[in-house]
Amino acid sequence: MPAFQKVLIANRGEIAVRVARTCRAMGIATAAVYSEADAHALHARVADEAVPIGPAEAARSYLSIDALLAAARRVGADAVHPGYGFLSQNGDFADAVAGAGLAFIGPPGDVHRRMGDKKGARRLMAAAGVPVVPGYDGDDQADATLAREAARIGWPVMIKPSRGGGGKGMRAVRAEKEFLPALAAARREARSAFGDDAIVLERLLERPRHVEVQVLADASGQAVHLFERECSIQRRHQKVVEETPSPALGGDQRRALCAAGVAAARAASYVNAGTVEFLLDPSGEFYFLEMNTRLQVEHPVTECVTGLDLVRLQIEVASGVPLGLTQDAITTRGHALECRLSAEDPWNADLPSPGRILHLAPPEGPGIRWDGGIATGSDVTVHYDPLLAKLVTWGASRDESVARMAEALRRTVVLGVVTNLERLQAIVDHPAFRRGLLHTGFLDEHLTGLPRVPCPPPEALAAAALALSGTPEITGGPTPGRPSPSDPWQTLGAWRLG
Amino acid sequence: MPAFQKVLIANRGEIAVRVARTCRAMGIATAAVYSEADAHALHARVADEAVPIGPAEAARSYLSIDALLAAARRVGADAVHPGYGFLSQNGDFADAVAGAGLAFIGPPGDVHRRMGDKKGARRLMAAAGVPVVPGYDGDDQADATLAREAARIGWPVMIKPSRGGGGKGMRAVRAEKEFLPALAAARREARSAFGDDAIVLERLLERPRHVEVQVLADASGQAVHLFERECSIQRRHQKVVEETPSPALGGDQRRALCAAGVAAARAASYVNAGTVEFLLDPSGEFYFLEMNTRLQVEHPVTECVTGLDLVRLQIEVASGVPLGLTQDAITTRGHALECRLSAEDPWNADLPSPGRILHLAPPEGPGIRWDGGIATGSDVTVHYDPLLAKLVTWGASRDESVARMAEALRRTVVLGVVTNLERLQAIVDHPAFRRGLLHTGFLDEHLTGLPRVPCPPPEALAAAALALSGTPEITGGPTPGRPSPSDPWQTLGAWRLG
Amino acid sequence: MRLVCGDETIVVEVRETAGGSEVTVNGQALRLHVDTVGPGEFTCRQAEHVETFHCVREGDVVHLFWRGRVYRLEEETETSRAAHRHAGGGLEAPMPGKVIAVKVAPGDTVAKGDELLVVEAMKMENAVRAPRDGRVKSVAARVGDMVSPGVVLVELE
Amino acid sequence: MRLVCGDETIVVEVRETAGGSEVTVNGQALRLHVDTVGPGEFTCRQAEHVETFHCVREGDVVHLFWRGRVYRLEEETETSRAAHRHAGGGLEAPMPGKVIAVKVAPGDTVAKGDELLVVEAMKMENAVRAPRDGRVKSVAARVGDMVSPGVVLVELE
Repeated sequence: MPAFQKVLIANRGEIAVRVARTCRAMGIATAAVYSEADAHALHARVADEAVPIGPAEAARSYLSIDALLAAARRVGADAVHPGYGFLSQNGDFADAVAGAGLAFIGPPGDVHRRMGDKKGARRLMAAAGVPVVPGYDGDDQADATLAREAARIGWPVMIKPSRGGGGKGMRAVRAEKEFLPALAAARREARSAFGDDAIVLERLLERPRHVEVQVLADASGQAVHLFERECSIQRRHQKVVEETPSPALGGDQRRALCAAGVAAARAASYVNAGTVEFLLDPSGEFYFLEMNTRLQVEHPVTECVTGLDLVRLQIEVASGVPLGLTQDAITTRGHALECRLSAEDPWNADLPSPGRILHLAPPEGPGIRWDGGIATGSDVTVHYDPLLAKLVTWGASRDESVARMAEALRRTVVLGVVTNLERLQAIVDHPAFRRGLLHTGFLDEHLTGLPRVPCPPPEALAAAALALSGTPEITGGPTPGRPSPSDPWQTLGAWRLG
Repeated sequence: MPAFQKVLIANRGEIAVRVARTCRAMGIATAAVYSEADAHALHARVADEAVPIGPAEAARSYLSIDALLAAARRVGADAVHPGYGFLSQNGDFADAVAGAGLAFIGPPGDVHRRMGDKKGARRLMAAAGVPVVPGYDGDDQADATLAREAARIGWPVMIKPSRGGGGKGMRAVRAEKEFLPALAAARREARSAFGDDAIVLERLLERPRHVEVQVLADASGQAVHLFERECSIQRRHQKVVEETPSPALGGDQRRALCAAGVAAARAASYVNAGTVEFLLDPSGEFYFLEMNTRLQVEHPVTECVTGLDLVRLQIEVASGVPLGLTQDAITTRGHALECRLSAEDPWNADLPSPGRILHLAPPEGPGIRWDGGIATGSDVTVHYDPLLAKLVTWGASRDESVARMAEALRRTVVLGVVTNLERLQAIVDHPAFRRGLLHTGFLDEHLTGLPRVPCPPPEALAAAALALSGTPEITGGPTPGRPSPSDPWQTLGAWRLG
Repeated sequence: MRLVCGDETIVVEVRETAGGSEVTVNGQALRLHVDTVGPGEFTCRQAEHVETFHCVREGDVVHLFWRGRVYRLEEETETSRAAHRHAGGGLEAPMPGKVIAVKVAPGDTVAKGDELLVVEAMKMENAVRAPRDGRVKSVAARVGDMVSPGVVLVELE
Repeated sequence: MRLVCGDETIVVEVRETAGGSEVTVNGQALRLHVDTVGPGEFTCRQAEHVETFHCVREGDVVHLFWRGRVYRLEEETETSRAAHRHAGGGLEAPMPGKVIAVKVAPGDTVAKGDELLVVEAMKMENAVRAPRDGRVKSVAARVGDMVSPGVVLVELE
């Protein structure tokens, strides 16, 4: 008998698609939710049912606990998967789901609150002997107090929403005079994204790597790690490229880091899948950064090297099954790399680039995984995160997975919206990336500007003109008086043009 | 520096596509070849170059050594990958390639001849202590001799072309009076497919399993195995579903079988990747069947559980690099399953079903691999093998990979030609298959007839009618006077019909 | 439209109304909404239930993929009716392919199950066998001919 | 057709001849064959060389994927020329989004780099900053407005 009868997926985009796939493989029915802007979205099509939950604005749809619970009741779901982002780390949501008699596929509300409050989490970790970055995690949130503490910590200082994750609302401040405007902007973004504007300050480490440990714990207190991921390639504090294993860690260091991850999970009385993020100093010291109490965007790289399905494990833990997995049984093979393909314009300050996906052809082949949230015809709107898809490659070695990624990125076709494809190509092709010499300022150091795309070569222009101006040689044409969008003769066939 | 500068891929369909992918990832340029029937085929598009080699008839194109060598010279290739089928096991071709100063990505000609002659191979194996099925492997090929030997072996008897593989030309004969017509048909098919009509006879074992060992050897005599595959699900001696590990083997048996595979490779002085096929008796005895001196169709399941890229290994061995892989370094993880999707009509005696692929939507998702040779618009012709694509799933356990396959098969959309999709679904859903109770007569025992497809449910008919008769709500329509096959407004968009 | 599925003919009617399209299947009214996702790909919604299906038309033939199954439907027109009548006549090629052997000549007596000719396609040989005892009236194929289904190769008296 | 790519305008001409199509790019003749593979997907052959490319048209805009790169070309027409002239005027929204803060009013003096207003899209805030010192002539946006590129939000004197 499956763990649940029907899971409501309280999210959108690629993660909703990905969760539905595992549910389906487990024999669990799925119900998607969608806002008015997403009525035609891919995630609302791959589930068995789809329920409208409100207008485009996230606060009134994907962030509305009431709308989501009403949808769960309407379809008769017995569990809710929150995905990442939105309400995934919201303790009130987890409690409300449990209060409605449904299983929440993630930690209970108090765990979210304990770790979601970065102030408290920092204190808890320090008490458990897990090193934390020097900073301020006090309850006094007055602007003046924060400004004074920032000055005490010393510039540059990182402003972080105490709630939330994914880099949203984070601001690095390098001089005192920039502090208050940055604080105001960070608070606004935090309020909009997470509904809470409390702030934590931390010293900005120089050239650190971002490494994180995937942990998994059950309700009985059993906790294991699924090794680390390195996510140092970031832009505006948003991860862009992630990999595992980290090219920076030796065997002893990896063991110490992963042990710290498990210690952090134990200290948090953690349940379900979670991620403990650390900064790794060039000296080799690592510091607790925060704990993400949900599935990470970059979880596929861990799946590729461990062979485990994290969503399945999440569902099993949430259904009350004790963790069948011992630490010794978890091993890794090879190396996996993930690139986040986003509707962002790399030639224009990475500004969002909404529009319609006019043509989509993801790369295929052995060792290539495409976790996408779009299809040809999808609208990419301004309302939500610009992530379109995650391209993941696996290889027996880092060289192999990187070479495979470089090749796959040259076969990744998304037309209609501007994407960061060329930046991803530039990253993966960069000699420093190839050598694994990463840090969170990698993009600012190596890839600030992206050369403008030159004009296409003459043969490309000629080919495009032929493609667009040709008349079909073999075609019956649509039947008169019966416009048929799916008539193959209208769309397919051997149009011989040359 | 890559192993080669440019590889000519002397094949077509999915294997040509798959070989091109690894070459590309290794930084090796590729040249495809195509017959007149394949001018628009997928394999001729994914390579860097494509060379016409003759008319549709295979004997004058894909089986023409002269045409292939001319193509290799024309593009300046320094290596040739033969794929499977066609000339892949033809020693003359291997010699001709080597004689032209190019590397043949496979064993040298004498190895092909040694093992391709099933008569000699049987004798060689028997001498090396590898058990062979009771049968006749003599040089006297007179009809009368063969009929007499068949009677001596005892009915039922298997007629096998001494050359070739893939089940082509094989005939099971259950009574004396059927022998001569079956022999004539087998000879005709063997001549057409392999250019040689010598025959081997073997006793037909009852309810055997087909298990095979993937081996890999370098020119210095180093040989390793990559564990076994079970390919018991067959129709007309053609494998339909393959998996690894075999659900039939315990640890000791697996070790013995794999050791016999390596012993066979050593006895054959084998070089490059090859497969030693065995029949596994219900009693647990196994018998050498034949050795396939090329990449197998079903190699992806081995890649999924070992994490190794067999085409890469083939290329490395062919370039003269010593095998870097020790037996201890080769381990397996989880279970992988492959289904062969073919243009065959399961409701009409599995007759070939040529036509045009009007619509293709392969399943995607974690743990799913699609090795396809077709695209929307591809023509499936009568000239070649009906294999369209291989759907491969991986899981931490057999249950998981089978469940994933069952789900993926329900999302495998190929419209335009009749395929064996429903048979694959029936196999994977069958209780005996789920329990791993396989033998080569599985399909005849459990799945002789496939229930006719009933009429679609009313909502499906209604939906189809709406899909086909609807008029677009949002569309600009094609620009008058400029018929544009790629105008997105003609093919995409939110046509709201309901 | 009239859709033929096996022996059944089903009448599906789409009426455009002010409130949208109304569909009836053999007179039964259904409430559902269909959206085009891309070429050949659609979604169908009935209340909360949503599913993706695939559908293309090729002349009078409608190819439909619905809940894991492929259906081949024919739209009933004069052309398709004529094609139907044609079936069940003489002995046709089972699939497109090349005739590689002709075993009978006009006037021969054959028994049910006898091989009449052999067609090769996709490297497999397929025998065309006598469906009953009888005498060969005509043979319309020669070795080497490319033949297609719908073409009568052998007629029995 | 005249294709605009950055500052360049390239003239591509296709002529139908008895032997097939002939293409010239800025007068240079090219021999190549293009076949349609599916919607938006094509192959281009030049002698043995074959490659797949992708191309769709959206109004006057041609989206082209060629050898791993995406190109956005504009077909030069009167409409597109007018749109070009429009660029470089007042301060426009950098992308479609919602105005979440307006920091200036008509008559304000601003210095180069000052934040004029903030547009939020896809959960990121993006400041529209003064490109030079000046005085605000007009402000056309209010907090809460949905704005699009091409719409002038602030004019500087």
